[in-house]
Amino acid sequence: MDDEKAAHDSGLNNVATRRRALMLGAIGASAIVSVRPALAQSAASVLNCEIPVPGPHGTGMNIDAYGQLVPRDTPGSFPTSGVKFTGEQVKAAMQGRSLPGTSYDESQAYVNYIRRLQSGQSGFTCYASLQITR
Amino acid sequence: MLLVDALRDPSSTAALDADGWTALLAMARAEQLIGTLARRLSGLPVPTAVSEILEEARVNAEYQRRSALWEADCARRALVDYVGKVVLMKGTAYAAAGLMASEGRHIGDLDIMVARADLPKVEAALLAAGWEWVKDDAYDDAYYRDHMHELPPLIHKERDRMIDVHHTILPPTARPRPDATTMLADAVALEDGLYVFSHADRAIHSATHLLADGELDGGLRNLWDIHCLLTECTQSNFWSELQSRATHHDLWPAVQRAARMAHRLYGTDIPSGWRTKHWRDGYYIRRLTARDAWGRGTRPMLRLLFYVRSHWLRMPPLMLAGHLWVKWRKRP
Amino acid sequence: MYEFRVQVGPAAFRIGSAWKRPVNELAELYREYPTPDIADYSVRLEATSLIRRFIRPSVAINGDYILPDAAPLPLAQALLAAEMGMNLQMALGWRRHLLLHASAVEKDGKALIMTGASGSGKSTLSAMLGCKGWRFMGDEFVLLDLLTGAVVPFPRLISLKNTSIGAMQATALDGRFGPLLRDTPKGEIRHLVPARDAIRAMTQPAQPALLLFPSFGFESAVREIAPSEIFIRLTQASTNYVALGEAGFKTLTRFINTVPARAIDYRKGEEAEALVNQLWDDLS
Amino acid sequence: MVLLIQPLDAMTAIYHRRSGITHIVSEPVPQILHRMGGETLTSDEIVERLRVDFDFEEIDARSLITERMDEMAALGLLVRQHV
Repeated sequence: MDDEKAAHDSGLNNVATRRRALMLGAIGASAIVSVRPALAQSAASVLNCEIPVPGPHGTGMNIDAYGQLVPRDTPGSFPTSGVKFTGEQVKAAMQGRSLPGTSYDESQAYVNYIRRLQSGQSGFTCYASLQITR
Repeated sequence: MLLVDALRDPSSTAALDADGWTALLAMARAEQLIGTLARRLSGLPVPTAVSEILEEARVNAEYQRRSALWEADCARRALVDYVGKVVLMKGTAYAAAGLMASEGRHIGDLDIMVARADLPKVEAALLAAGWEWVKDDAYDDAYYRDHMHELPPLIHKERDRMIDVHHTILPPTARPRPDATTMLADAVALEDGLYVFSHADRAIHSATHLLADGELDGGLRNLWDIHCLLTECTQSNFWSELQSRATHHDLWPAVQRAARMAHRLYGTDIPSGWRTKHWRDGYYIRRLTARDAWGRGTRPMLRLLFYVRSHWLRMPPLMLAGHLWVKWRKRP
Repeated sequence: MYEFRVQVGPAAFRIGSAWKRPVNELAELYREYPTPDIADYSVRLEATSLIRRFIRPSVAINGDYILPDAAPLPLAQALLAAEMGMNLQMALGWRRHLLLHASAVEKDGKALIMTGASGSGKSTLSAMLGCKGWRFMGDEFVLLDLLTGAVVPFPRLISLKNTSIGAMQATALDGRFGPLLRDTPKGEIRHLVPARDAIRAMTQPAQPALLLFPSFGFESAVREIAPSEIFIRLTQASTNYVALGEAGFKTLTRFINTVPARAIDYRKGEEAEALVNQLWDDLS
Repeated sequence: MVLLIQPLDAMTAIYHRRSGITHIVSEPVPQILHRMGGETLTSDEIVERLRVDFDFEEIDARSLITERMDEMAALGLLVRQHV
């Protein structure tokens, strides 16, 4: 406990002894970021992963330019077949290249879909790992 | 089975050779019982390599416990203005109440139960505190709301942790109809203002979770919970209380079978009148112990049978056909 | 199930395979490593279906710890599948040290650690330095002892990718390379067995002395990095920082307080080597 | 001790024992924590205490401090007392 207390006290005293200007931040700007588990980081580099577009939750639906799942007949949307893209392909697409077998606009829509993936959805772990290793 | 023997009688591991240990550890990981095994074996002489693995399991169990209790506290703070009872369920409840079942236990998502009429209020409070829907699928959502005993799962956008909000312990479509109102009314308060089920209801929920709800995946861990919950009761009227409450909730067959299986596999001390023989118990036990030395599931036909049974139990036949149809059609 | 066991640093693996060939390849490449009796982790290379065991065989990576999005690999890349499986067990299971996604080499009992995104060259640099008077400690994971802060070696096979294969073939000894794996998800891959001395010394830790963040493809330069950036980057380079709780925090803060760090940019291996030597000499 | 605190540069790393979560915070979060000690204070009182050691823009000071405290409370680093 002693060294913990020391770490605690020295930490706070260092930032607090001399009189100086204090930054209070700005309204609406966060002063705290919390560290999240980064198992993701390893997923892409450790394992070959893949992302279905769309996952099972969107089978039979189209994807619009914003990456949202929409009914098949929605104008301006792109058909999907649940094709799986590898982490490396998605990574390249996020840097501007098109996903294999897709047009530029189609690729953009698919990438937007991938960006909207949430934890629990198929492909999320893979996507999360790409964000970190980029 | 190696894993069952080690949990039931930790000193039996003294006879294991290197391959036996490797198999035991693989099985325990596959059944998410490695942390429990580590607790059971603490203080016993084991090979150095094994003690390092068990220590790792203890560290991990401690992490899961810390995260689970913190998540419960986050939910408590989000629901501080809600006047009804918020009841913790399963692993988090055992940890919060300091029960034996929580020792080394793997704890995943947070499960809570509230009064059914209050679901919209609770949902709104959680959404306001940073939880979000996991799925944006209209079919699944409607399915949950119409037929399930819980809200569609929510995930916290900062902490990436899931919460399941229940209003009873079984889907309304299942045949037994537990009395959720009584369960809530009898739930006991913890120091921080959250609740856990009464002792008997905890055992009943655990047995229901094992037998009336699932396909027995991870069943050995579930059964270990039941063993602990039944072992930890010391009140003389516990067993009669358990039987009458289980009967009231329409769940006496499940509780009885769970108790029998805990007795047969883990040597749980149950009343002698409960130790009857049932030919079907053998199938359950074979399903629970279907695991090989590499941690792989075995007995595929039996697994399939229990999978179908789990859906059968939850839904009337016509609805089941509709559900499986939709699920099948949605396969990519 | 065919079986192969291997000890890499503090971790013992058991690899099961539905096919014989991967086990033979592993036994050949890991011939200088000890064989453990009790395994910390099991990895299973299984057929994705009964048909895929025989026709266009496809390897699913399973084991004690698995990832839901894992993609299967063709049987010709089974060696890669085994390596991925072992790495995954470490990434998801290891709790005995603070695990950083980084490479490390040692000289005079002190360790140089290199970390960065894939493509930064950290793996190739560690392999190259391992042929030039440094002891190779690992190209994928660096393990920091929770009590002493020392770097514990994890010298698994070095996984060379694409252009680094040719570079290392010119540097390293013949007879220490695995088969060339073409068209893998990461391009061409060829495994290199670390130097015999590095394998023999795989139980000997070293105190960390320098942390580098290399970036490949930029004009040669050395930059300072703010401690808060180092802290955040290392938490994101660690797969078990959060799970270790207080021990992770203390180990990481001690590391940041005691180990100087720099970012280096380079375009050629020789440039990187010169920068490393210069920074290393400046330490003393 | 509830928190382990490690100043880094303009940012400070804080390990929160109970949750096991590490927060990277900027000013004035560590200063607020230090001035509070273990006491229960209003945001006005905290502004007063900070004023003893620091110079800062008086405009919006109270609302900025309150916003930081809300943020800390949302993460469970502080507990809001209802009066």
